[in-house]
Amino acid sequence: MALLTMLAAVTVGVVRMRNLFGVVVLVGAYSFLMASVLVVLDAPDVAMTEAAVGAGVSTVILLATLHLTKSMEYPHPRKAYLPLFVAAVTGAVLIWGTYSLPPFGTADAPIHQHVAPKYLSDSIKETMVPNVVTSVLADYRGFDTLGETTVVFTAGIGVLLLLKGRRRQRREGGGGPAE
Amino acid sequence: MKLDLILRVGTKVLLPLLLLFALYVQFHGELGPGGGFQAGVIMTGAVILYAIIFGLNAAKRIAPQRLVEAMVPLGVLIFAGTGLAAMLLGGNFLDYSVLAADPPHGRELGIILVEAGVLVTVSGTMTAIFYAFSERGR
Amino acid sequence: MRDILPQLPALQVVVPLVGAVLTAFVRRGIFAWALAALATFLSAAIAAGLLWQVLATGPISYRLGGWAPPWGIEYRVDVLNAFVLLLVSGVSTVMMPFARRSVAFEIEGDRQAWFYTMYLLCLAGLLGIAITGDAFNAFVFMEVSSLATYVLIAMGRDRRALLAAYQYLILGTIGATLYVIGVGLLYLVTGTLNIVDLGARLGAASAEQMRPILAALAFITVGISLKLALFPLHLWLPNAYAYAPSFATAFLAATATKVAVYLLLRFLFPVFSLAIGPVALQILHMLLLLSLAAMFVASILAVYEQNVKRMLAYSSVAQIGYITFGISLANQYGLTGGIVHLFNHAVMKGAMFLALGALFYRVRSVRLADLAGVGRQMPLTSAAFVVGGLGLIGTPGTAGFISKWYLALGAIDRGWWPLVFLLVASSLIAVVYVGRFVEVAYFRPVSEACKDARDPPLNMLIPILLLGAATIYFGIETELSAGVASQAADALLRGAK
Amino acid sequence: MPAALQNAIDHYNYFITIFLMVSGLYIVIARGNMIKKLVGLSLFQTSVYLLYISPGKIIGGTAPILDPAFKVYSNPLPHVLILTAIVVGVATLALGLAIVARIHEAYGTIEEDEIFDRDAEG
Repeated sequence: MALLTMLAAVTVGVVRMRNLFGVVVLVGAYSFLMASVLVVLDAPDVAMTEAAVGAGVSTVILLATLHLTKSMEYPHPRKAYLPLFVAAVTGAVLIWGTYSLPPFGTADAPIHQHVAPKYLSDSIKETMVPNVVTSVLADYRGFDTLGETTVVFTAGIGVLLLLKGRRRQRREGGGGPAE
Repeated sequence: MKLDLILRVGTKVLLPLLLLFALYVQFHGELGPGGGFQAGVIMTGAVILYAIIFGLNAAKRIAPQRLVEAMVPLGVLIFAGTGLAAMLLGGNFLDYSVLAADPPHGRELGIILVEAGVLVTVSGTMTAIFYAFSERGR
Repeated sequence: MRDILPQLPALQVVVPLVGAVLTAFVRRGIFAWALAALATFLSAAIAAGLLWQVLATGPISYRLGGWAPPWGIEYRVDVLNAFVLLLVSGVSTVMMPFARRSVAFEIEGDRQAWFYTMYLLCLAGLLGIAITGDAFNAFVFMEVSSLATYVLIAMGRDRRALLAAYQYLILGTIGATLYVIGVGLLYLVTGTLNIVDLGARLGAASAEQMRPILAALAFITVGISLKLALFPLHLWLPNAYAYAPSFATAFLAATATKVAVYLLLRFLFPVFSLAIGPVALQILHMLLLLSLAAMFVASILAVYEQNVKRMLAYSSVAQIGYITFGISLANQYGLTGGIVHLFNHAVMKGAMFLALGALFYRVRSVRLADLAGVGRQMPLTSAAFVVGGLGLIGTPGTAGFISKWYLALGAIDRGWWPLVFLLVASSLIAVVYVGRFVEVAYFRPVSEACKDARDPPLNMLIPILLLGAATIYFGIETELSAGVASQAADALLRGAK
Repeated sequence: MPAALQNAIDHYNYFITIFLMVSGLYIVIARGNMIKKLVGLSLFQTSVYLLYISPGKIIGGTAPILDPAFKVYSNPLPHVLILTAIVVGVATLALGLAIVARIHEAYGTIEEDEIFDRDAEG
């Protein structure tokens, strides 16, 4: 619970900070905190991934982009009412919606009764893999993982399409035959 | 330049350990936490470390760009190929149970193959993205 | 090879996916195009096979990995999604010959092969959403198609294409995340992700579970509405369509929003209306109001647009309004109208955007002023464009008339007479913006820009004419469109009871 | 009101989740800097991880790696789903940042308001 509160504190920092390097560092800290929370929640696989991705890969790419662009955010003249309103409505709907869900940590919640128990009881018998997360990931819901790998593939080719090769001089106002 | 030396030697020592750790995470994924994705990210981490210390060109010598770019689709091909192989052997798509004589062994084999596919695509993609961003900066 | 028929559902997605992987290894644009065309054609053939099978024997369930639902992921094909699958892959197949020259003209040589990779991934993602029976799997494939879409848009030549891609990336990701939150809430209530199982378990939900379910409904509806550009969440669409490469625009306009509409139908009817009859009705009323707003506001915006591509984009927002209008009526005729308009709009807009791509290929501009007199210079292309436009208006004898006929019947069936007048009134606005093009293209002196323009080569012209002809064909012969749509609507309503 | 308080404590995990979610969403909508928006977007996505995983925990349970020494395991399915979501999130972030890098080359800024101004002139 203390960890969760710290997460919230870091988030406030991210919202307020204008120096983007600072934001990136805070996001890294956020990821590590999140990973710790996930360990406490019995999700070591997810924690490991979050630490490697959030604090590792994301940070590297963010820093690389900052290197290509600017690192200060401008003070923005925008009105904050609409975003606040949208955010508040979203939050209100969620609080309203989650309040009658089963309390934290109870074993008789619906998600523990349906579907998941089979994975726990049959994983070794059916796949010989004791890490149930792995057997669900790669076998029971293997097609999701194929989709996930495809997402990575898409992003990879997409980034290469966008960034690889020579820099083209675009004419002001949008060059090419478009205009 | 003393610091530099320490970094260089330190990196040389660390690199094999990192790669070893990646392989451990890859193949230990069935018993403990880990798997293809995490291993792929760790491998990319090793390449990035190498590139930061020894420069991008040195990193490209150990992980050539063409290889890395070929790995991006290759992993998906391994994954989908495993699924199609199951289909050819009479099962449904991704039904690994037909891959070996008895279903549980077949599934275990399938999981290993699939995780290898994930590893190849993830490490290839992450490294390719890293190269793409750092080259753009020059 | 043993019997291939039972494996068709998996192949529907795997064929374009493997095609995408193979094009990623290819360097030359022409080879990638050939692969893409082959994969697209095969998936259309598979979709046709599936639709035939479903019509003959009823819904098909396919167990991926051999695991029974709800433990494994299920592919579930019924009349509705077989229809959507055939629509998406069929329209793409017709467009493929066009792609060759258009892409070669607008995309640099060394990027063409990967452009086709992105196209195939987008296609695989869309087909994956349409065919899956698993709520989370739909999210994964939604992201495959979305990421590919962002790249396709960003490949436009104009620098504003990048901005459009960025804005769509932000809004699209918010939409997808809202959808995941909704699915997560449903999962917390029911413990399952399979859509059929979900529907059954929601039917048995207790009163205290109502609140999370309603919140989930809100999140899923808003999330998908962002994707399908329901007014007023359409802000990403005009720029995205306007600045993407011509082929990408035509492909996305004909397919992407349609699949999102399908997903909304999937959740609104079998999943939600079981659990929450009266509240679902109020949500449908809300949807009705937004649809009407889209039909009018977006049409009026289209009238004032000088860039024809943006004009068509606004018109798409309006036409999506007609589709959701049909959904919100939630009766046999209304749903049939919505679903058949999904089909007809894809055909009509496909024809128009392809024709526009050809105009751009010759005239190198899509601004209304530059297109003056183009009707005489490029008679066949312009004719196809106008036929599509007549369809949008809903002229009798075109596909658009059939859609509006059913929509009007649906409104009358509800006893909401004024809606029929609103339908007609909004069509009159379409007369204005299509009329502007006709006026400029046929009755003005030939502009400098299209002095040397003539109809494009055959491989571009034939797809345009095919879709143009289809606009008329489906206005007369309605067995495949309205007939199947009516069956799909019937199944949805029966499932909702 | 001990009952209400107890209920609030029982749902503390949801409250934090919702707070993170709302802050992320706020950043995305309110800020004009494109990198900051993407950071907000990834916070928004990250909060979903908690929404899925925290209800999967059973008090007294252990990580879902089967071993004869344990009886109660936390639910593995949300873990799998979120692993997928994390990957999707980082893929989106990478692609978004690539687009931002290109926007910076084309416009010389990554502030949305300035870009709109420049397009209005051009």
